[in-house]
Amino acid sequence: MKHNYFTLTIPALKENVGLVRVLVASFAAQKDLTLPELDDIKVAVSEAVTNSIIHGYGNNPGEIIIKGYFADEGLYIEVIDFGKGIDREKIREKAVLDPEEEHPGLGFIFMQSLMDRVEIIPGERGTKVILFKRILADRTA
Amino acid sequence: MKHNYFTLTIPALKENVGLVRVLVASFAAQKDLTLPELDDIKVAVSEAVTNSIIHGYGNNPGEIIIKGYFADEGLYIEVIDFGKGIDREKIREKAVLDPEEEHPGLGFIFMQSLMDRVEIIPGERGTKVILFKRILADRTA
Amino acid sequence: MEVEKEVKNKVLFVRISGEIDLKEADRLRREVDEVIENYPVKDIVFNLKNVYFIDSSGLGVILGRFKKVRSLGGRVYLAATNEKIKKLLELSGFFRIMKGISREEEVWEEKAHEA
Amino acid sequence: MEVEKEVKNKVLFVRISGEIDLKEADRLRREVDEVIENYPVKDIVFNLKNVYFIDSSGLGVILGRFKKVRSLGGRVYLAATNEKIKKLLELSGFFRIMKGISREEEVWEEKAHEA
Ligand SMILES: Nc1ncnc2c1ncn2[C@@H]1O[C@H](COP(=O)(O)OP(=O)(O)O)[C@@H](O)[C@H]1O
Ligand SMILES: Nc1ncnc2c1ncn2[C@@H]1O[C@H](COP(=O)(O)OP(=O)(O)O)[C@@H](O)[C@H]1O
Repeated sequence: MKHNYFTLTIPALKENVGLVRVLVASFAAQKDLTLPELDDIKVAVSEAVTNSIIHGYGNNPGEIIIKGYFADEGLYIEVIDFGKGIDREKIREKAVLDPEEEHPGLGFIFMQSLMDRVEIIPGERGTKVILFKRILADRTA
Repeated sequence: MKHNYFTLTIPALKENVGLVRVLVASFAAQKDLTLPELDDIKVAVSEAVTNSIIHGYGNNPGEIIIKGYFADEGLYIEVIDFGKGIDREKIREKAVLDPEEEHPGLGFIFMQSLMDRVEIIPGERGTKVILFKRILADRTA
Repeated sequence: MEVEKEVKNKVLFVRISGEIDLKEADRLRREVDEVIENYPVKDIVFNLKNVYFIDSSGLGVILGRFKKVRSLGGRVYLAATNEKIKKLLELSGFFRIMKGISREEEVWEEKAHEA
Repeated sequence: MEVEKEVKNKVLFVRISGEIDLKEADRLRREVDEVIENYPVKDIVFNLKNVYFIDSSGLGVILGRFKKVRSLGGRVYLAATNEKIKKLLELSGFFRIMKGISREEEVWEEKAHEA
């Protein structure tokens, strides 16, 4: 397969989380990933997009860009918003079992557990989260 | 539902025709369309993207942009390429039953039969095809 | 997402099917809270057997309901058999504070043990 | 797309399941032509009952095969029962030049009539 990629721009609306999941899953499925691997990717992407909507934009209007590409023997997914920006301190300081409100900090826990690498890049405005899932070499054909 | 839309950019690769179908179908499914209507949209979009790949770019590398949005009580899908451009004369001059090669001019016949409106806009470089499917007013809620 | 609710012996059974993400979380919360506020509910059983997608938005709703009933001495049971859902319940630490069961009926045995 | 081929009495049965779009069209063409070139084939039956998506790329392959066998006096039969596939075969005018059947076996009756 030639070098493939996509760039998707959507407004930060709740109903688009599912839309992104569907696109990312069919893009990822162009490579030979197992169903559990595809499920992991869907959850991780869902978390990143949900964060952009509720934290980045605080449920206010805004745009989210999702990019996908195959490189370094794996799949990269970038989720970019132009919202209020991320406060690194807030990540993981929350304890899962003593949740403050209904956002117990599970988002990054899931992203980190389900993907092979997660990078959080605070932008000049907003946030970029890069998710990477390795695709075993003998299955990239 | 708030005003929703998407913009997708992909390389002109055969394996992306299916990717676009999946995205457009889940986007359209945010409104209350029947399954046959969703099937019509999938075929029409498939035709437009296929044309960009084989005619617009002649199977050479290039980028395709697909936009979707709800307006005028219906769904708009735009398929844009920056390829060799369309020769309006070529459309429909071909007869279906005496096909030259294996492209018997079914693409625009399908788009026109399955959608409520099809516009072909030759660009400065490349082609834009706009597909419109009406969504019955009492089902847009 | 489809939600079915039933109260038996102060146990609220919440049977969910489909996807639970950000789009569905508000409705799930509202539907469950409405029952908790209007009926005598002590414990909750979330039946997730027909859920094929859940993320932290959906789990957040469950965790919020856990806190509500816990403050009144109640418990939350999670009926899940699907491996991918169980993996997330494991990762989130939910199985440390809520009891995993494989069939709804197990809740009665569990309660008998506790008593 | 999955393709199964069988030749019986000079009739090639091509049973396709899945999606036939641009990505799959080349392979379908190759698979059918390989049989046509290597076995005594007069007519072709395309069984599209398990096809859930087809567009002009897939139909183009069928039309090309039609032209091939027609030049040798052969015919093409289309076994399709799915309404959405039949709608496209109708729109494309295929049913005017190829014979629609609902079960593969009907091809023998059709041929008996012709004879
Ligand atoms: N896109 C974002 N923009 C701004 N802040 C973010 C973004 N993503 C995450 N955060 C911050 O990081 C924290 C942890 O996120 P996460 O692990 O997903 O847990 P939760 O969403 O449950 O709080 C959030 O509470 C928020 O403060
Ligand atoms: N995106 C495009 N760029 C350039 N030419 C195009 C494009 N789309 C269609 N065409 C022209 O219009 C003709 C008719 O297209 P279509 O009805 O889809 O039939 P077919 O693809 O079978 O030829 C094509 O043969 C081609 O010459």
